Amino acid sequence: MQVSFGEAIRLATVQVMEADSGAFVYGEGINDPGGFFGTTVGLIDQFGEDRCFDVPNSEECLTGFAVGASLLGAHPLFVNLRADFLLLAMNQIVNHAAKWPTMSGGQCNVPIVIRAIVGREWGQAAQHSGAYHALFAHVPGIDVLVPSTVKNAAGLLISAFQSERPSIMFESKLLYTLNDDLSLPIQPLPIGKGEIVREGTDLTMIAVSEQVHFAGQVADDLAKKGIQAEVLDLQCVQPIDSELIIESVAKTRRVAVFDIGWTGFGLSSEVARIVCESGAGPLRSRMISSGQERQHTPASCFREYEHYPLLDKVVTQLVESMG
Amino acid sequence: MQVSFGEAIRLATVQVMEADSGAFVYGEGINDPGGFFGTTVGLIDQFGEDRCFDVPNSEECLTGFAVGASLLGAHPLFVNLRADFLLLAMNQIVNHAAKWPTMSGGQCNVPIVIRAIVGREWGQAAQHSGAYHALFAHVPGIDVLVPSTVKNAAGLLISAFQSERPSIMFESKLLYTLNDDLSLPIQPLPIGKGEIVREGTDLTMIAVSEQVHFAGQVADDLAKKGIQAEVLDLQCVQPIDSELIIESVAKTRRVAVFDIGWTGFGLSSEVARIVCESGAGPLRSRMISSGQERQHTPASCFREYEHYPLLDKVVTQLVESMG
Amino acid sequence: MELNRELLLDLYSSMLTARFVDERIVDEYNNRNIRGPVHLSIGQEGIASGVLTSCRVTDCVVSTHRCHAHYLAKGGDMPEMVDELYGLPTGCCRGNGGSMHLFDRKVNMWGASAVLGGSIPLACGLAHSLKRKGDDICVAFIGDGGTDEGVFYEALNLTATLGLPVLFVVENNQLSTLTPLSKRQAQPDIAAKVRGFGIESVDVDGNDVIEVYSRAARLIASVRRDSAPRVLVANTHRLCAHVGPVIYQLGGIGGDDELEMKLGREPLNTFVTYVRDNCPGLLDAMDRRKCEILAAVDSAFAGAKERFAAQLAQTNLPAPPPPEPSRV
Amino acid sequence: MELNRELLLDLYSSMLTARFVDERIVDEYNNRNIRGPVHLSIGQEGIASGVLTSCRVTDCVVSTHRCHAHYLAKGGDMPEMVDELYGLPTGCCRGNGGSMHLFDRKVNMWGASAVLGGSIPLACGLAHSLKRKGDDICVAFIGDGGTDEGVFYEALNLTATLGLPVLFVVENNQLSTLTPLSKRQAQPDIAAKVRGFGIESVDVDGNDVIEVYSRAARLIASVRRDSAPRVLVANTHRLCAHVGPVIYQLGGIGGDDELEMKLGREPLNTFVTYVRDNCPGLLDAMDRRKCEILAAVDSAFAGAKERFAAQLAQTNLPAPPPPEPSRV
Ligand SMILES: Cc1ncc(C[n+]2csc(CCOP(=O)(O)OP(=O)(O)O)c2C)c(N)n1
Ligand SMILES: Cc1ncc(C[n+]2csc(CCOP(=O)(O)OP(=O)(O)O)c2C)c(N)n1
Ligand SMILES: [Mg+2]
Ligand SMILES: [Mg+2]
Repeated sequence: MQVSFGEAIRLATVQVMEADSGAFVYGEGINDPGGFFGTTVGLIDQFGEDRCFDVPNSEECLTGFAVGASLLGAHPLFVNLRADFLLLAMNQIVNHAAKWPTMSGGQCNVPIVIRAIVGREWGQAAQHSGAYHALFAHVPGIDVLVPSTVKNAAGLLISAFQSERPSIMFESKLLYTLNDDLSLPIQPLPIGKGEIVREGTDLTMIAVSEQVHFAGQVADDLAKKGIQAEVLDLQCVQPIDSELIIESVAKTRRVAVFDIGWTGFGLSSEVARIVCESGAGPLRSRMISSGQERQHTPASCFREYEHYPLLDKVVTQLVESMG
Repeated sequence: MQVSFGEAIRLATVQVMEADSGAFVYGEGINDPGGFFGTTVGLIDQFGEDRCFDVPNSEECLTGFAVGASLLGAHPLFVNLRADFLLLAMNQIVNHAAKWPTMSGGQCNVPIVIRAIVGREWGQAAQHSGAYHALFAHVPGIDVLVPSTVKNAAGLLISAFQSERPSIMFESKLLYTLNDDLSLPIQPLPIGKGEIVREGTDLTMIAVSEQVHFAGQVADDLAKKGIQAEVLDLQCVQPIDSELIIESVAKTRRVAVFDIGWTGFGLSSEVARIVCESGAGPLRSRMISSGQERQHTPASCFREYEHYPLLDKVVTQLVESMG
Repeated sequence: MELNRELLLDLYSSMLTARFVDERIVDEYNNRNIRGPVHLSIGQEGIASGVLTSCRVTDCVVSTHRCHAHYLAKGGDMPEMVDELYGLPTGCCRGNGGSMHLFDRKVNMWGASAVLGGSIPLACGLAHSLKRKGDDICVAFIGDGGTDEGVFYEALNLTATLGLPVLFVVENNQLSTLTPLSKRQAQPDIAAKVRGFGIESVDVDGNDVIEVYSRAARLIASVRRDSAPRVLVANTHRLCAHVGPVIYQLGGIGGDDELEMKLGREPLNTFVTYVRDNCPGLLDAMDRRKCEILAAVDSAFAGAKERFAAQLAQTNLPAPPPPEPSRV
Repeated sequence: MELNRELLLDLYSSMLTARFVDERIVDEYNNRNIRGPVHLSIGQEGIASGVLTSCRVTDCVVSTHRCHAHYLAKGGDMPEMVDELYGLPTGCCRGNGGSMHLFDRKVNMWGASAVLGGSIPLACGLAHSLKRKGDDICVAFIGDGGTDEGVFYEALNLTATLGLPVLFVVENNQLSTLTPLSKRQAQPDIAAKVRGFGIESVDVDGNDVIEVYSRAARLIASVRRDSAPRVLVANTHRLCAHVGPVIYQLGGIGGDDELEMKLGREPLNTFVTYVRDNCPGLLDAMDRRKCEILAAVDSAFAGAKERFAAQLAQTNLPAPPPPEPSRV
């Protein structure tokens, strides 16, 4: 069945809700006909207001609400229109969702799922374009998912629901234009496992979310220049698939990271740590980190364009770094 | 003059408040006779309730309050008894304080200072021991200070007040036992500059906050084994002194990081990125990252003891990594 | 409250400027060169104009994602706003802010947050600084959706406790995107909640600019006098999509009858009716103002479009993405 | 409300257990083997005991940094609590929680947050899950300091809007560390604020366990019936330091007269006076209970201290740091 990225998420949600009466979904404006990029369309009709409901704009309380509900075995999904709004709920996510299982000495789990859309294009500007997965990946106890395809978005969402730990799934707005085959029932994907999406020997390119597709373009361009890049799609940044990274870098002894967020204290940094601690290498070339420029996203289309990685620029940078 | 760490912070605050009538200080329970480890004692008496005042427990609003006041030229200092409480103010710090200057196209600055104490020892447990500097260091537009001594705490605080950017200073509770000479008037220290606190050729140990002292002990032990470690005190993690790091690592071609927080997606990661991107090296040994265990701090004294780096363990780890 | 000719003309001009700018945005939006989300003020201009016409230029303002009318009524530079929408370096925020983050320091418009409730704490701080210097005040606009957020109640308590000169203006269009207030607040009387915090709070018909002006003027005078906060809850209707270039429609919310009722009570119509009934001698002057404003809007958009085209020619910007459905 | 013998004895035992445990903590604290901050419940036990004695074991509870009395009154395992204070693996949280985070799933004590207001949203979610299963409810304790936080108001609105069976209990000791309520809330009538949200709210003398019990029982019955939230504001006095082993002192807050007044009205004293005046026949049974509780507390501490010593002997834990000044 050919479905869109949004539809895949919707189907995964439906599959879980049909199987598990403890699963429910809520979000601010969830009744919107647009249905959060199609991901929540029809849920109310199918499951009733009891299991899919609109809520006041109160992110902090709504996040802790999920935690509380999950303590008694429910599987809540809190949908956020932008990842930027998670910052209002940081105290509940970090100080409560992530810590309650430990603080209680193992007396509880917190099987909640949070979805958050990462804005890009069409003037999202500084407060609607945040890709904050690194913040959550820093904190023990939270699984952080960054799907890149119709298939892995659906599979990861199923796994997040099945997990006993809190999960946050970051969805780049650009991915909603994707369409692909999806067979039902959707199979869960292992959380914390990446995938080699293109094999190569000269350079390991580690990517997440929509940057997996960008990395693919970069690899195409490099191939034309005789450079064979291996592209890894991490799918999760916490747990992160260190093994896959180390194995690939041990082979290529070059590494580049393609992130949707800022590079400093981010995914690039973490990949570098994994590499340096592993003793894989030593690297033959300088590492290249690609992501949002280290500034706040400008609204202007002219400026936004340059705020995100540009194909030619990245290819040149990579070629230069390889000497 | 011999002063304590807390007194040094107090003296820096007084010095700024005397020179700048726009500087003011507030915090929840600031009137407490303990005076936030002595750092705010007597400010009300000296400057009046107008410039040093107690406030309701409303971290989010109080943080934006600082931002707003600073737009009109004030220099507010918001003191937080624990860094964990900053998570309630994340939206104001990240989405507003850090972004307002850019979003306005340069029409404003946000010269606010936030102080936050990092708990440790005596059963602080999971919600009072957070060292969240890495979260803020990820975000452009915020200076993140992590002093280690009487002198640099005082100097950095003066600089933070003078800066036109928002600054957050993380103060490890362990440091309050320090005493050292401090000469008045306190001189500002450059923000973003680290310091070599011990020279060596075999290994670069990069540390912040109280871990600078721990790293010193490690270096002592290593010296007994004939290993000469160079110890860098970063003092700031954002901006981070890449130049200093690269220069030292280029010399020693070994690196270890001593952080007060978790290592993943943290300072260790960022140091690794700086090293990998610089082409300094290649490293002769696996990098070692030392910090809080990847779990939430247990309350128990038995368990907490093992949650933080232990001298013997780290020394052994380093020696082993060096082959 | 003396409503002299000049004041009436100012209120009218202020509303009409916001209206014409927003209508022109709609006209231009299909060209896909205003490349960003637009949250129009259409139907709600009476609040911005009524409140801010009674302010000094030295009073400060902060706003929300729906900030066009606030920026303009505070005296923000109109051509710079239009340039900002086009993403130009000559925009009020040099292209960094866009429609949701209008800012004009010259007139003490201190910005707008697209995070609900986000600018409310800033208002508290601005007021603190103002209080230390004189009797200027800060006006903080917030939507009814913003009053779901806890920070609004923190701010009520903080301003009441520290004595901070803030006038909170709740633009109550009873909608947060498509979610009605009644689905979000079991007790939908926002003013009653505010009074629980010991703060004077007044409801007003936000579609009647004259009533808004006079209520606001009285409240602002009180805030100036005693440096204590006040809250004005202005009830209004959003006559446009939540976001996007769809105007004079209600979407799923209400049918034709309701639309007709709301159009009949929209602030410009209400105002013109008032003038026709009470001071028809003003109509000529109003027409002249209308022409002037139209000309100014024409000129601002013409200039911006020209500069946009010139800028575009210098870059290899890809074609804009296809339009997303508006959220009515 | 029928106050039979058993009930009176239960209320007494419940308060006395909390009191004796806290007093014993003070006695032991100087040995520096309870290595963590302690926020004692002394003076405030009437609230925990009154409210939770009127709950079912299947009702859920969440609490704050000052959670000793809540844990015990909900039926939390006392020896496991003492072990937890000593950081032992046999503690209720296996040594992970400590004094501020007591948790006993067996009796539906779902934990305590040391972040002000932090457990309040959890109560909303617990109540949501309970509502889907039956008529159990959730009790959420919060201090007056916690009601400064915006999340409290978000929770009031959320529970009222979704119809969630939560009884919020505000323990109003008028202090947040040393900052009085009057310095933090210009309008200090918390119940009035709550009513602004359309929620029934009742003030009660928290030092009178019988009054707390009967008010709470009525409110809980209402919450069960209609799945709508209620708020009980229980006024009380903290007869100990904010944190640390200092008891029966007021610190900077008030002089000797005030202390005497407050000691006279503390809940155990109030209760004993009531019994003496109204049902002196109970006094003997109370004495027996007292002996039993003392013995249980003795045994819990003796066991914990033994296990602590054994554990300590197996480690090379450094000596504890010197005491910090208590914040009275
Ligand atoms: C913290 C946060 N949550 C959610 C949103 C998404 N959002 C944008 S506008 C809006 C509706 C706001 O309603 P209201 O405050 O009444 O303003 P109006 O659009 O009616 O003018 C919502 C929910 C947001 N911007 N910020
Ligand atoms: C979010 C947050 N801010 C500040 C603190 C520091 N703090 C700990 S207890 C306390 C006082 C709380 O007062 P109240 O809620 O009335 O509880 P009480 O101690 O009186 O029982 C404060 C300010 C905190 N723990 N969490
Ligand atoms: Mg609205
Ligand atoms: Mg209190």
